[in-house]
Amino acid sequence: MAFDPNNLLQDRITDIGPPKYDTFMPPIVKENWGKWKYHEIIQPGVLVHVSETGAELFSVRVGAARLISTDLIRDICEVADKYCDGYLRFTTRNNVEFLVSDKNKLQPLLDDLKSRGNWFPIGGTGHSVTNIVHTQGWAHCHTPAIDASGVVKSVMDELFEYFVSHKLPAQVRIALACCLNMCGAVHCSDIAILGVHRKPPFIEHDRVANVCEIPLVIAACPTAAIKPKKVGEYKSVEINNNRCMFCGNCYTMCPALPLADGEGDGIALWVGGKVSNVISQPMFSKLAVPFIPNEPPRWPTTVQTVKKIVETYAAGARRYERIGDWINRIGWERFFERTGIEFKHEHIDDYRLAMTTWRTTTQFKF
Amino acid sequence: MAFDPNNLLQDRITDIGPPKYDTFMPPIVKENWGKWKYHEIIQPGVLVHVSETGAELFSVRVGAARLISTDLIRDICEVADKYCDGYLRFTTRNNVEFLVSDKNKLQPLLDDLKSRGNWFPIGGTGHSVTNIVHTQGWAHCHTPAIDASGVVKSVMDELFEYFVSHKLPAQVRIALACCLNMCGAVHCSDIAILGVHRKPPFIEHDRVANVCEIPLVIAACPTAAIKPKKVGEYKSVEINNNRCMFCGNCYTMCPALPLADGEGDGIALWVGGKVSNVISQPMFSKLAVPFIPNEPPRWPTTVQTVKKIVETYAAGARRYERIGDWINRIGWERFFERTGIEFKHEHIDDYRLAMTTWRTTTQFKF
Amino acid sequence: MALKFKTPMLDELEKGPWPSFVTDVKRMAAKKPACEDWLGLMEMSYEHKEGHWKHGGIVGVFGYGGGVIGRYCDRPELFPNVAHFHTMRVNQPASKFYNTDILRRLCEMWDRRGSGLTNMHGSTGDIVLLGTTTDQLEPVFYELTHDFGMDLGGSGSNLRTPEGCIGKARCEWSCIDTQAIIYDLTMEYQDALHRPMFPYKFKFKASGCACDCVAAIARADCSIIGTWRDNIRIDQEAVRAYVGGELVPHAGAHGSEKRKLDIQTEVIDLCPTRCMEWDGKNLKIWDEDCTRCMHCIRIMPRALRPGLDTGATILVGAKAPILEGAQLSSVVIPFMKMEPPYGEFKEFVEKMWDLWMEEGKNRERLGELIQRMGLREFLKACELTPDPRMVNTPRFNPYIFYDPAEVPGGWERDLKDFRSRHQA
Amino acid sequence: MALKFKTPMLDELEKGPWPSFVTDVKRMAAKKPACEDWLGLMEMSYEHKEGHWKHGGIVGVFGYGGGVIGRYCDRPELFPNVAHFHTMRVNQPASKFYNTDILRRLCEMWDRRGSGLTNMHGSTGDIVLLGTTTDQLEPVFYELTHDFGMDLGGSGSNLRTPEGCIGKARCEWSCIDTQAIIYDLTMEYQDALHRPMFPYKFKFKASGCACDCVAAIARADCSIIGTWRDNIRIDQEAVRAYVGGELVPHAGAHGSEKRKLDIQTEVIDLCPTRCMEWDGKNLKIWDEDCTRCMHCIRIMPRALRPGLDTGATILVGAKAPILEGAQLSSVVIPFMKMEPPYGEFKEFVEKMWDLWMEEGKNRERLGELIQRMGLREFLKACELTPDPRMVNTPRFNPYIFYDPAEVPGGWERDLKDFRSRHQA
Ligand code: SRM
Ligand code: SRM
Ligand code: SRM
Ligand code: SRM
Ligand code: SF4
Ligand code: SF4
Ligand code: SF4
Ligand code: SF4
Ligand code: SF4
Ligand code: SF4
Ligand code: SF4
Ligand code: SF4
Repeated sequence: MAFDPNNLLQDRITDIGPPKYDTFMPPIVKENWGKWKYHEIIQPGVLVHVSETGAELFSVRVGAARLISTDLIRDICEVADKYCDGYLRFTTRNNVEFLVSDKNKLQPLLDDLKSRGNWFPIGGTGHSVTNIVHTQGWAHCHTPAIDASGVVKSVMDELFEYFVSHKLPAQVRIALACCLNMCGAVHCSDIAILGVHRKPPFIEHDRVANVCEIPLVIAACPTAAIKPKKVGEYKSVEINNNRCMFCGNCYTMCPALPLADGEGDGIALWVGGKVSNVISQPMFSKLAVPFIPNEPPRWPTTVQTVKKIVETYAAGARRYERIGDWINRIGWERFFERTGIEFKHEHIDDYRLAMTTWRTTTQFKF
Repeated sequence: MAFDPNNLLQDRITDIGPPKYDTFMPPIVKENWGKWKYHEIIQPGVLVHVSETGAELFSVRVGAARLISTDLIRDICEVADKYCDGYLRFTTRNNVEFLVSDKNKLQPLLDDLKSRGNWFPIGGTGHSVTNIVHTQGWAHCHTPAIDASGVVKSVMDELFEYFVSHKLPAQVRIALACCLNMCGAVHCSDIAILGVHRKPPFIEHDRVANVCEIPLVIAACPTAAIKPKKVGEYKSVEINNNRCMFCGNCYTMCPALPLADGEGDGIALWVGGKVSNVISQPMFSKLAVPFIPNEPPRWPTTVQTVKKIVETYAAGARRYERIGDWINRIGWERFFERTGIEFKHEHIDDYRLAMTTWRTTTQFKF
Repeated sequence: MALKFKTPMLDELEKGPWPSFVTDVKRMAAKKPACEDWLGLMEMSYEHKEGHWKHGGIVGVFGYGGGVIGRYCDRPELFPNVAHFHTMRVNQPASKFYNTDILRRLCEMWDRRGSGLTNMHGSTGDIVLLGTTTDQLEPVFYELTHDFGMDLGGSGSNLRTPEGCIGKARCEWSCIDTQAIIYDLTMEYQDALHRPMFPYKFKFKASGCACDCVAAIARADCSIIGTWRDNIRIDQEAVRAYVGGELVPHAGAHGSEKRKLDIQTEVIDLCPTRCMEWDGKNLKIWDEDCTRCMHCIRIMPRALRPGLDTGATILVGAKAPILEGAQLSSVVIPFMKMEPPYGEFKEFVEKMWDLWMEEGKNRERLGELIQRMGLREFLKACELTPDPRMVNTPRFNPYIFYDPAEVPGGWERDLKDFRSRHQA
Repeated sequence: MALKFKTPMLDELEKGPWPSFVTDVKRMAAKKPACEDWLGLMEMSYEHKEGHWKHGGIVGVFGYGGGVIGRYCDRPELFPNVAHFHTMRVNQPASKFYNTDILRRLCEMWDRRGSGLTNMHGSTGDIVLLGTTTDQLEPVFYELTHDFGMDLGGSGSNLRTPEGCIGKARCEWSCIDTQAIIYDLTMEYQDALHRPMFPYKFKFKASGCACDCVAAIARADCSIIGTWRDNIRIDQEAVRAYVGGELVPHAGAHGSEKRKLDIQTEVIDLCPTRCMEWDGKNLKIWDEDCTRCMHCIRIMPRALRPGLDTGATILVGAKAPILEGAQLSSVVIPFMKMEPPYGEFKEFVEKMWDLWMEEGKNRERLGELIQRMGLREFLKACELTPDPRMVNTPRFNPYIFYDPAEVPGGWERDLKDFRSRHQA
């Protein structure tokens, strides 16, 4: 039966979950499931996986903006139909992978992709800068301090040569989150671009009690900066600005406490995090640059600083060293020296675990 | 003028401080001050320091109980007069060092010391177990959970061969503190013996207000377990036993809250701390055994467990590895396996920095 | 094809080698008024350096407590076509395999009922359909369930859409079947995914090995990471082939030229536990010391393979910074076999949720609850035995909450008796 | 020579190769009734497994707020000779050099006026005279100051008795003159040492090099640790002599047999920064990467020596666990020249104390104050510039307290203006 807006329960289907995982898998994947023996990256962006059965699956990885239109998806489909029997996938970092089971179609696919301007850059494998995991920014969210897509585009344009090559000492994972909620999970990235506010929320006293649950707002503040307060007629709150660190959690709970501010907001850069357990253990990203103003449309200072970090790393690290491993070897004093980034008060932690970050040894480099 | 108890101010001298440091230094030290070129440990307990001037100073280190009588000090003086022109010093770990500037007197000194029974064991240098830094225990303090001197004597008797030799992979520093105040600064020792209480304080409601400042008592509790309470006529406090971790800080502030208890009290053992910045950085000691009952007079379980740790370490560590370095290399899972110590809930931190101690990686050994 | 708004700033983002979302959306704007207004709104955000979306409104489909993010523009008078611009999160097929048929049909539907804009994919893993109006929510849901066999993903204080790495589907290292696990959990816990029952959000992610290609350890309340507990499989001949320069080291990840692998400096010396030895002919691994970090395997994928006694390490508690600071997940089950129907794992999950639902405060993530109550309480509630593999180090602070049950007489004491021994 | 009390348990502690405090005190007990009673009291403690001293009483000498620990027995009826048993802390000469004359005279005095028992020395460094009665406190103080040129050490919320390692007096590695520094500070701050003016105790300790033989980094609120900022001095010939087996490695600390030093595995590979190279003939140190850990120097003391541009690293905040957990000291001044009269250092100390006296709560150690206020506030108050050498790692949590002075318009905002751009 067709959808009837006046009878939602009619013929309603719920809780069916997603299609089973193998619904859209190409036959070669189903046949060689669990039998893959080894792989090789033939060239940046092109992988071959070889099965115990002898089967070979070629995957061609192309960068994508992630914020993509249905037209672009249709373009992708057109390519996949031509060379991949209609099969493709998306990676955990929002790249597209064309899955080629017929070796003869590999080169034509690559040629086709290259012929399409900047829509389908091939790369992102091995020791590269792959796609930037990112979030909504001004495109859709209500709490961002920065845009997401525009910053990502600007940075990737500048780092493009590192996307299409394997020139770096190890993989470099960049992530962006437009506010401290960190939907991009930037807290464990080689380089993290984070939107930050720097002005405490204002309080719209005449709205607070109407649109918010005051006790939840108070509980939301990590530093207990918020107290209930009566302002004239209104039940409202007051904020101790000295205790505010601009996390925006109160705004999440209460629309009457906006923090966004064109002058106040901008970017903090973080470095040296990682997720994998390979050689070294997962690590958090650490503060590199406390603040760079929002510079739309192309955020030149952010872009150049990220580039400087990547290139200083590329010049100084040993093969297999992730950015965090490199810094751990050379020391933070050298990181700041070599990148020319100034070390400031903001770099010194002053939250709950701060004391675990202080230097409790005489071991350091002059 | 002589002391007059009725006129304290007569002829009073104050704030003169200690004798100047060089007052009791032997001439060889004054002459070669800052000119020492190198040293060598000739045999366990015997050092020679050689100066740029060619001068040689021999130091013979002997163990001491630290709790020593004036008679014993006089014995020490007798020896020093005979062989050292009357000069000696104490080390930062409470050993005695006889300072010999005439090489010919070295062997006679050693022979003399050896002839005196167990009074003057020679050792404590290099890769040894040197004297145990310790505190008062039942000898003098009001908050101990254990005795100090008796435990130290028992442990050193058992580890004696490691005091008089250089058999260990590196130096092993053992410290003892009789309560969580840790006057022995055991928190950074290769092995730490710590007196612990396990019963919450009782509250002598009829005394609290008389002998204590209630607000200070409440502020003293790290876990905020203490609240003011009126008990009958008395202003007093109540303690939430579930929040008490037996630190004794409230007792420090208030004699009406005693915690000492023959059955409750005992020893926790900690391992892997260090102070020096050599190779690895200073480290805190970590919990090895949460609790061993008080077993006076010779604390056999404590003694045997310490010995087991030392000998497992001696068997497994590489040269220059302090206990903490050894454990960091082999992993805590192996430490518990090899020493046979059981891993229990108590080992898992649950205080303020607890989350920094959890295993946030898949890297571990089965 | 002149658009309604000038976008001089956005136009700058059409330059450069990386794909341009601006060019893409402009192309759509010709046929989709929502896209046209969205571009205008974005341009205004670029001018103001401030976003122009209102604080989220609560919208959704009937009977579900999540899956839709309500969104309204704060200048509807200027941009009426994005006045409502709600997101629908559609649960992706595990590991995001598609065929062109399903994608084309989804596009057709979204052109018809939504903005034509998407995120492929959201950070959690969903297909994110970006921007539609309230009246379209039910029809989209109806089409998804009826015509696509698809369903909404999670949002709010729900189970969130689980996701895994590509796993055995295309990876030779996977020690667990990530797709099957993710699908099974998603299906088993549909109710939790669609109806808020938790104190806050809850995420599962599964990676087939310690490389953790879905970043499970950093962003899942429960991280399932494949591993093995027997020995690394070694093909000694292939090792020699790497050393001899016949095979490309690291599968070409740092260049596909053939070169002799310097096995000592590139493998042995980088092994975090130094548990390997190379005598010029044979590679020896002291597996009892191996922490399965994957380094040697990734450098010589044709010579080394994970063991055969495979399963998963279960870790819990990862989350972003809000409220109590970011956390990585911590090991709570060092090893567990992961075979359908995953009964042992689900028993664990349910004990964990029971604890969290009972003790968790509003908006307290599992990791924060564990921080607050202590790992000890968590282990007790989940009936897990403490193990040194759960900690990087035992405690160094001496504030131990001894269990009164283990103390003779518990917390009881006799003051009179005490004072008979000790005068006050 | 039968003693008043049977001590069967203590007697067990007369056995064994380590010096026995029981044997020692028994010997004294024959002539000192306090020692006799003390043994009886100890035996009773061993029986009860509980100490028998009352909570400390406040006693002292006139005009001083410290230096004496009041102590009363909780069974004076049984042990009248230790009914009062106060400790006097006597400030040791720096590095604890003595001659027999001063020691003998001290012993004579203490036999006459006290128990005859001592600690040589207390954990902080004092000569601890263990056990006397209230009426003896002033006479002892009088004799100390008049006849011995000695003074009391610290206790209570005072500066505590400073102490250092043996330093240049007998150690070839000392980069600072620990005795002179300790003596100078002790004399300069006599008032702080004797009269409570602080929120809590405060300790200085000075070690001549990174070996830190006085454990300054673990137990001093202000730790002064010698270092250098030029190059390690190398005698290449002596290096070769170690490698050739002519000199005993590690100065004999692990055995005095001559053996060839395996310089690669024992030195180069253990250097924490791997900043050394040995080509079979010469040792090269990349000093710019050296963290001055002392390892290479201690293994080859006849070949390597610290540099000549010496000074100290200043660290602050170490303490035992009470209240907020144990802390090690943290670097706040990476390098400072330490030459008399130490003006720059004392300026720093006084700024630090001003802050602490102003902001510190009752019983809050400096380290805890810094924990509470943040290192940033401490640096500001002491007019120190932030430096990466002060941290092991920059912050990883994003909760940054941005300074309004650096934000255009500070914290001010115009709500009306905002709402003109954004509808609510
Ligand atoms: C396709 C993808 C999985 C998926 O389900 O989509 C994937 C696929 C592979 N990863 Fe990955 N990884 C993928 C995301 C990740 C992530 C997650 C992330 O970045 O958010 C990580 C953790 C990142 C981190 O540590 O911060 C990740 C850390 C690794 C590593 C560890 C590298 C390291 O130095 O730490 C390896 C091993 C290696 O490459 O040497 C690895 C290896 C591989 C291999 C070689 C596995 C195999 O045998 O097939 C695959 C090809 C690698 C390549 O691109 O060079 N994969 N890999 C993901 C591609 C993302 C992309 O489009 O760029
Ligand atoms: C005499 C004394 C200084 C004093 O002012 O009294 C001293 C003297 C020396 N120390 Fe020390 N250290 C002394 C306490 C310490 C302490 C403090 C403590 O234990 O409380 C430490 C830090 C302990 C720690 O890290 O936990 C200490 C860590 C070192 C080290 C670092 C060893 C390491 O592996 O970490 C060295 C270098 C070495 O021995 O290789 C060292 C080296 C030395 C040298 C070789 C220095 C020299 O060139 O003269 C001296 C003889 C060492 C020996 O005994 O083998 N000294 N040394 C202290 C003797 C204590 C005792 O009676 O046993
Ligand atoms: C759409 C998405 C970002 C994206 O562009 O991909 C997203 C968007 C939002 N997230 Fe998120 N989060 C998204 C993945 C994440 C992730 C990553 C992940 O799941 O792997 C994280 C970090 C991991 C974690 O869960 O901790 C994440 C951590 C948060 C937080 C902080 C939670 C915390 O405990 O610290 C918030 C704040 C909150 O819940 O109030 C949050 C809140 C939000 C809200 C709902 C804004 C809010 O304050 O209510 C955002 C709605 C944006 C919009 O208008 O569309 N979002 N959010 C991601 C979901 C898409 C999907 O379903 O696939
Ligand atoms: C005598 C001595 C132990 C010994 O046997 O050597 C000692 C004995 C006492 N200490 Fe201590 N402390 C002694 C060195 C230390 C040290 C070590 C050091 O100074 O290097 C520490 C650790 C370092 C530090 O300062 O943190 C130390 C940390 C404490 C603490 C915990 C302070 C903290 O902030 O955590 C307390 C508790 C208090 O202050 O209330 C304490 C309190 C005490 C009191 C006064 C008991 C009390 O609760 O009031 C003890 C008196 C015992 C008695 O009756 O004789 N004592 N105390 C040491 C002083 C002798 C001397 O002057 O040379
Ligand atoms: S990171 Fe913040 S601003 Fe960006 S999408 Fe997530 S919640 Fe919104
Ligand atoms: S922005 Fe964060 S810190 Fe500031 S008041 Fe709001 S919740 Fe508190
Ligand atoms: S450690 Fe505790 S019991 Fe021992 S001397 Fe210090 S304060 Fe007293
Ligand atoms: S012993 Fe410690 S934790 Fe227990 S009530 Fe007293 S101060 Fe609090
Ligand atoms: S996590 Fe492991 S199994 Fe999964 S895709 Fe990455 S390398 Fe393969
Ligand atoms: S997997 Fe890692 S730990 Fe195990 S042998 Fe290989 S490199 Fe070493
Ligand atoms: S700290 Fe350094 S200078 Fe002082 S005695 Fe020890 S080794 Fe010598
Ligand atoms: S002092 Fe330490 S860091 Fe410096 S060269 Fe020697 S071993 Fe290396």
